[in-house]
Amino acid sequence: MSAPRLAIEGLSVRIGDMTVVDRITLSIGAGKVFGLAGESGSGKSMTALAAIGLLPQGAVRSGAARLDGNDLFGLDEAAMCGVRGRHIGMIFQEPMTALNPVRSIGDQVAETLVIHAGMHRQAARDVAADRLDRVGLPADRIGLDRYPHELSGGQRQRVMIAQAIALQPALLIADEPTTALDVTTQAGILDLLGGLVAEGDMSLLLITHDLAVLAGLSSSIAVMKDGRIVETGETETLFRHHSHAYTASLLAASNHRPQAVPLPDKADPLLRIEDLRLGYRGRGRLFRAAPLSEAVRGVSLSVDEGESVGLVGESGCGKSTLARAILGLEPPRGGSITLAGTAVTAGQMMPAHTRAAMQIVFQDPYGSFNPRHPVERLVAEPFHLLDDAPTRAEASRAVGAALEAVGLSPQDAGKYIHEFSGGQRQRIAIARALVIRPKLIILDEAVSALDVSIRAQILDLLAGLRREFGLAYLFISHDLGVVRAITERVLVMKDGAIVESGETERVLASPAHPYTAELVAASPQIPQEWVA
Amino acid sequence: MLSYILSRLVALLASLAVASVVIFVMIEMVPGDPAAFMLGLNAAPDTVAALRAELGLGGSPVERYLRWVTGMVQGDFGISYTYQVPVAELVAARLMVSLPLAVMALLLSTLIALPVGLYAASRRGRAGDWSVMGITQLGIAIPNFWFAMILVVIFAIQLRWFSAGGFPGWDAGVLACLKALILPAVALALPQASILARVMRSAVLEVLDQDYIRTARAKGLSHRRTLTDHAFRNALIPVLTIIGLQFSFLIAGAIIIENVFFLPGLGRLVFQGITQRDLIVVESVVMLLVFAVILVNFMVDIAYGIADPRLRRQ
Amino acid sequence: MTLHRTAPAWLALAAATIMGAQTALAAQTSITVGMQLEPPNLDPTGGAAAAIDEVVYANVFEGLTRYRADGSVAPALAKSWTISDDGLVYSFTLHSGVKFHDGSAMDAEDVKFSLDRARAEDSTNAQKRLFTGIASVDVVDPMTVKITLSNPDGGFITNLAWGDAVIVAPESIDAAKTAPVGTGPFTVSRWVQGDRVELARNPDYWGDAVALEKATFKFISDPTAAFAAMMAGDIDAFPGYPAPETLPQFDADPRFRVMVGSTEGETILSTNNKAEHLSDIRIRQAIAHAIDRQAIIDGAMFGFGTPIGTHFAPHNPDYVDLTGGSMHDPDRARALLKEAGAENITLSLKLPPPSYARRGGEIIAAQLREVGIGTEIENLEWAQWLEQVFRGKDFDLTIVSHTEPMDIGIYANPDYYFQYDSADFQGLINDLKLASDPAERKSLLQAAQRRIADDYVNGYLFQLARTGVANAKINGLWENAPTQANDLTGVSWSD
Amino acid sequence: MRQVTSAFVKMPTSLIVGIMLTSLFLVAALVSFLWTPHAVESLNIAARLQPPSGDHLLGTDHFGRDMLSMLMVGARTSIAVAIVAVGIGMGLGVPLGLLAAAHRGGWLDDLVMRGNDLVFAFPSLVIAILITAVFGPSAFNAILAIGIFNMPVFARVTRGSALAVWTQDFILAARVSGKGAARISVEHILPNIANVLIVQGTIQFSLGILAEAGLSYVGLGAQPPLPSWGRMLADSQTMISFAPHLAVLPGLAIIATVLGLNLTGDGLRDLLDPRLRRQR
Repeated sequence: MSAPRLAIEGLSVRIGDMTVVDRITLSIGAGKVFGLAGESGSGKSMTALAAIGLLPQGAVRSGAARLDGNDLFGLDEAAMCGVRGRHIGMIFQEPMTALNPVRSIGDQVAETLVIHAGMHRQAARDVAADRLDRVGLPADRIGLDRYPHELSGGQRQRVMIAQAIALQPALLIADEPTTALDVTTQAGILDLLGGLVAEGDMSLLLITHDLAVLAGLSSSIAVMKDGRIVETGETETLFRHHSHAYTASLLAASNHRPQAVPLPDKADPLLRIEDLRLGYRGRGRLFRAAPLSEAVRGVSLSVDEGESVGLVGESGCGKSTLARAILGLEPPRGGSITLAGTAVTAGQMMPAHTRAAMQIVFQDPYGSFNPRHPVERLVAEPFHLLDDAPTRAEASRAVGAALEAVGLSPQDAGKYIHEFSGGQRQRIAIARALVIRPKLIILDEAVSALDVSIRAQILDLLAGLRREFGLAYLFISHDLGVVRAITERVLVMKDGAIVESGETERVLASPAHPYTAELVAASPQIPQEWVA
Repeated sequence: MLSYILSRLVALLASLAVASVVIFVMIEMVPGDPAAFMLGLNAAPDTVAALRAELGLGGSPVERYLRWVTGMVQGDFGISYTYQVPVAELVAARLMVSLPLAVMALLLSTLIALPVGLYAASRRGRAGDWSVMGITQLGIAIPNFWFAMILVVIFAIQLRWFSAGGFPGWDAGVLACLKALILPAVALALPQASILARVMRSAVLEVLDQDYIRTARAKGLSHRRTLTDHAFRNALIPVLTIIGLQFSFLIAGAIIIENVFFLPGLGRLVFQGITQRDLIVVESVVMLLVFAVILVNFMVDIAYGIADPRLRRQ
Repeated sequence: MTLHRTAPAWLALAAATIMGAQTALAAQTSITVGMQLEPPNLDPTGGAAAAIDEVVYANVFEGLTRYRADGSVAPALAKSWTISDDGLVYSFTLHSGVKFHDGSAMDAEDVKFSLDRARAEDSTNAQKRLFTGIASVDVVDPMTVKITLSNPDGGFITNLAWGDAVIVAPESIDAAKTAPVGTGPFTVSRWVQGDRVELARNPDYWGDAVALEKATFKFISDPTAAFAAMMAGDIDAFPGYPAPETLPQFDADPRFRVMVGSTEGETILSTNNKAEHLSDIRIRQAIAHAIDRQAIIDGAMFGFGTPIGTHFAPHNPDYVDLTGGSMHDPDRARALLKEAGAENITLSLKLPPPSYARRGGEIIAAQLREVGIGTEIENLEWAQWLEQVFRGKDFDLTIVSHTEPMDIGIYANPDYYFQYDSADFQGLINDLKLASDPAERKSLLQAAQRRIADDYVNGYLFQLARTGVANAKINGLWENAPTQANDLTGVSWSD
Repeated sequence: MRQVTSAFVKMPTSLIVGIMLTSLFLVAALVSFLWTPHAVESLNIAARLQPPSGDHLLGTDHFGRDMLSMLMVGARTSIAVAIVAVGIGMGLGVPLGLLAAAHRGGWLDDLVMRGNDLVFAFPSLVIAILITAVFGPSAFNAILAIGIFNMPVFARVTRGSALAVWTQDFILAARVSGKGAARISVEHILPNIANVLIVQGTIQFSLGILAEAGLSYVGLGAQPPLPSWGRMLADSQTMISFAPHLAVLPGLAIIATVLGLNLTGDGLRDLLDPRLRRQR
């Protein structure tokens, strides 16, 4: 057997006195896809950066790495520059920012060729056109002179891949290449990556937090936790016969479904939306009418009291705009919204008690709180909506109770938000939403930014609260798995309209609309029989 | 694009119109009668009246404003009270000193600041960075009139490499003129270069944190090449803003510097105009300076478009 | 007094430079002369600024008579003249063969035109008063002019020596402000506004040829810049040099020559005699005793200046030294203030730009504070000073140098800005106007000097010195400033 | 708590040096109210232009005044003018910036920003000269002139940082809680841009010192007998060759103060910017 394509032996990475990667060893065969899985902070990205010598300043690595038997760590910076891009290509998570905004895509792909192959710019651009064509961006459709901002996220990720494979490297490292993308786009990129490996001799190191992504693509997997590889093996074997408890919990969490909440027998309609149209006129220019962009075109839906309804769709489909309109933050251009019989109108005219009937939890646990205020003040903010605002002591008690309800301690009220982890922050966000006992909580991608294990806990919490307080949820998400786990009914939204709705299980199991079918098909799945 | 430029032009004209009113009102408030000033202390009242009529100081403020603005639109800025020559001529002559000075200072500061800022950023946290940051801090803190004075003492009085000031006029040869402008341009450029170098450094550092820099490195570009090929152009965008803003500071600084080096420039003209109550000159020069700043910022906007393709389609 | 002529800067500049004619060696025939202020225009008959005369007087324009370096008046375009017995009719005989720079001949018609223009109703001549005594100007023949006065005037010949009385030609007068055409030994070859005026030798000059071929007046207002320019050798001579504190340095440097001369500038602490406290002579006297003249001369002028006790130039033969009446005596000042019941008063002190005023003001403020008078200093530009102080009379104290020769007559005008109204004094001046006997004039002048000193009208500080610096190789510059001029006709370089 | 302690432990060198320099002059200014080595009003022409000695630690000026005392009282003038001017700029500029940000994209925003651009377009020194031509030179008018040009700086900085805060989810949460733009601006925006404003305030403070020096240098600032660094410098620069300390000392005082303030501003930025803190 020939030497492995990439062999990492006893690699450690230290930043200051923290060990972020701890003596890991792995090897990737030629022409294989190797999956490196783990939650955030597990050290998987650091491993990749250490391998190509791009660790952040202050990070120190030890151990050894060999590419096709050649030592990498012994090379000096200049020699390493000759390896990067030529023998090892790398792509990153965030296609929106990973490309230089001021240079055309053709030039950026060609640059790899210019610096390594010493090609002339024009010759390099010809090759670049070929590579872009290979990743699905034919020059007649997407010109070489286009700039990154003119492309969609998926297209940008394809440009990234094109420049990484421009010189047909021996190894391609992909660090969360699809995490920022919609599911259908993700499927396309994963297909492309798989195809690139299949058609040549290239190996792929695929780093992801999503085990489901690896299930269909990689030949072997290593699972990382706290800087160590806790388990490694052939993909199917690992899924079927994982030996480490962490792998087990990870798998369990990614498929977690909280206990179902019994629906009330007879529920009154809580939220009713009729033929809602949203959008805004852009700013007019001289001699030109302001353009109208319509984000929501004629949506009707209803949510009953105590019901949990999912709203799925890809980015830009209008689901967040819809959520803002329900909250009375966005004036409708047509149609109506009523909440518990009262019309929702945007602006200050909206009666406080109507506002008080609904609250929202956002996706980003970091941006949801004013970092200058203590938790008590943050959670108490909605009291502003009550006509008879509670006294300080009452408010303080209510905040304490809300914190307890979400699994935190009333003592946490005096702390500031930066003292909490992401999962805890999301609990505080829920406590804030809960504190004035609304009837409806809108959860806007509320668990999307969380690691699977934390996500499972929050889903449990949401289910428990619903049972306890009889809340209704409008659960907005792009993740079908989560929607399936927590909603009874689902609405599928595309281009500002709802294309399909119905019971969650039914819709996801046998979609009626082709778009729903596409979504379901594109969602990476771990084969049932592997985890059964 | 055309309608974009047109709407920008309308905004530009509106700014100019408002600026002209503001300037006129300010000038109207300045006490002191140009005619009385010109004739001195024991001039008879009828002499002063005769001169007032000759200078066109009569009429209501509104009339005078309209006369001024319509004149300006037609390129007629009036006749200087003190010099008795057309203001346009006077300004044109002074511009031949001030403009090269401003351009020289701007070029000097930019040419020094950008590489220095880039260098400091690339040596972040190391001795090179520290010394650049220290020197630029000092450069910002030194009042430019004080610096100018030191320059004169060293290079004109002690070493006698340059003359202490003055301007020979362009017919004396381009080289002689450039030589006369070197010390003033250096004095003007020092604080500008210091500020610019710092802005450049932090802009480059900001850019270096961006994902696409990591992409470039992953492609195999060396650290140095990443800086020049990727970081530089992106960092230029915030730097351009500052260059635009600095233009106005440059003009203000030039007034003092022109006085220190007794250069016959616009700054000295306006300063002199105020003390001699040659208000028609002051009005026109201030208007011109405001116009220049607005114009420069307009050009900076267009330069953005060149530097940043994201802004091109607006 | 004219505004500009009161400014010491201007005054100082008003250096006259007559030099003994000397044949320059081939080496150097051009000179660069520094001036603090730039002339607003170049027509001495249409503007008040001293800087105009400082460029064109004797160089570009000539009058019938002219001042010389020693202050005496000599014939210029007029070869000779006769005066009628009653002192009313003056007959001038002109030099023949005099040509203006444009080639036209200068004759009696031009003289008549110039004088009639200066005294006309709509004249903008800043010194119209010089010509108010003229009843008529008549052309007798091309080379003879007869001027008839309405009253005898002993100073008429001197009046005609002023820069405002130069002879101009009707053909070229419209352009005189920017392209002056005179009869002098230099023509204006170029004026770079804001920077310099260049003169070139007039090859067709009627009089003695001048040594210089080219002269440049360069305008440098900032004293520091003037110092630097002089030190760096950019300027060959700076007759009205504005930074007296640096003179010892030039003195010690063999490359330079320092010139200290006298001017007609009485520098006074002008006092508003009608202001609230200051109408009381005891308070004015207290101020006079509070002032230490030598400290002011040392502190503000670095020792250059002569103490005066009244409004009269010390170099004048009729001068009386009255400084004894207002000796520095703080105790006396305090006693007077107590007597007047004016302890702890505060007066406004408005200062024009020249450094004698600004520096002197700070010193005077400190000296007044010593005796219990507070001051509020306000620094003004000339335009503001003119408006507020001179015209508006809205001030208590100000410092200014009165640079007109023999201007004690201003005290006879009760509307003059310091508002001194004394019938006694007005009588003296009236008598003086009519008196022609030298002895009588002398005694009247001395009585007038005593009168204002005894009334403590103003605080009399010092006679402004004229300080100049020049390259040591330059000869023929004026040391004193009998009038505002930089006469270059006698200037030359020695090798 | 963790961040606070680590902040103190990792106090940037620039901040330490900056605070030391700044407080040196602040203390000098404060002390000058109570005591100066010699009275700055009393002139002693006989004792002028003395080099440093035991009696006059920094020598005397051309009027025989004690340089140390002059510098101390001059610090007071410079600092007072700069502080009040920055106060005016902040007091007007910050509300304007908040207003513009709250109505981003609206006509009010346009009006405020266009007005800002217009003020920026005026050459500051010329306007300062005009102001003093109208009202006469004084410390007050210097403050006015400097203050006016501080306003758009603060408005712009405030608007820029406020806009970033407005996009945060917690603002949406506050709006869901029914809070209006004014209340949100005060409760949420202001505390979150305070860092930036403090840093900018320090920078503007230093620029104010420089501007005051510049105005006094051309004679438009504080009037005598009140000492001011800029005027001390202007008054004595012709004497630089035989009494260099007269021009050099006030120049150094200006440089040191401005340097101190800028270093403080830089240090504060490093200390307060959580992004930079993470990188350090």
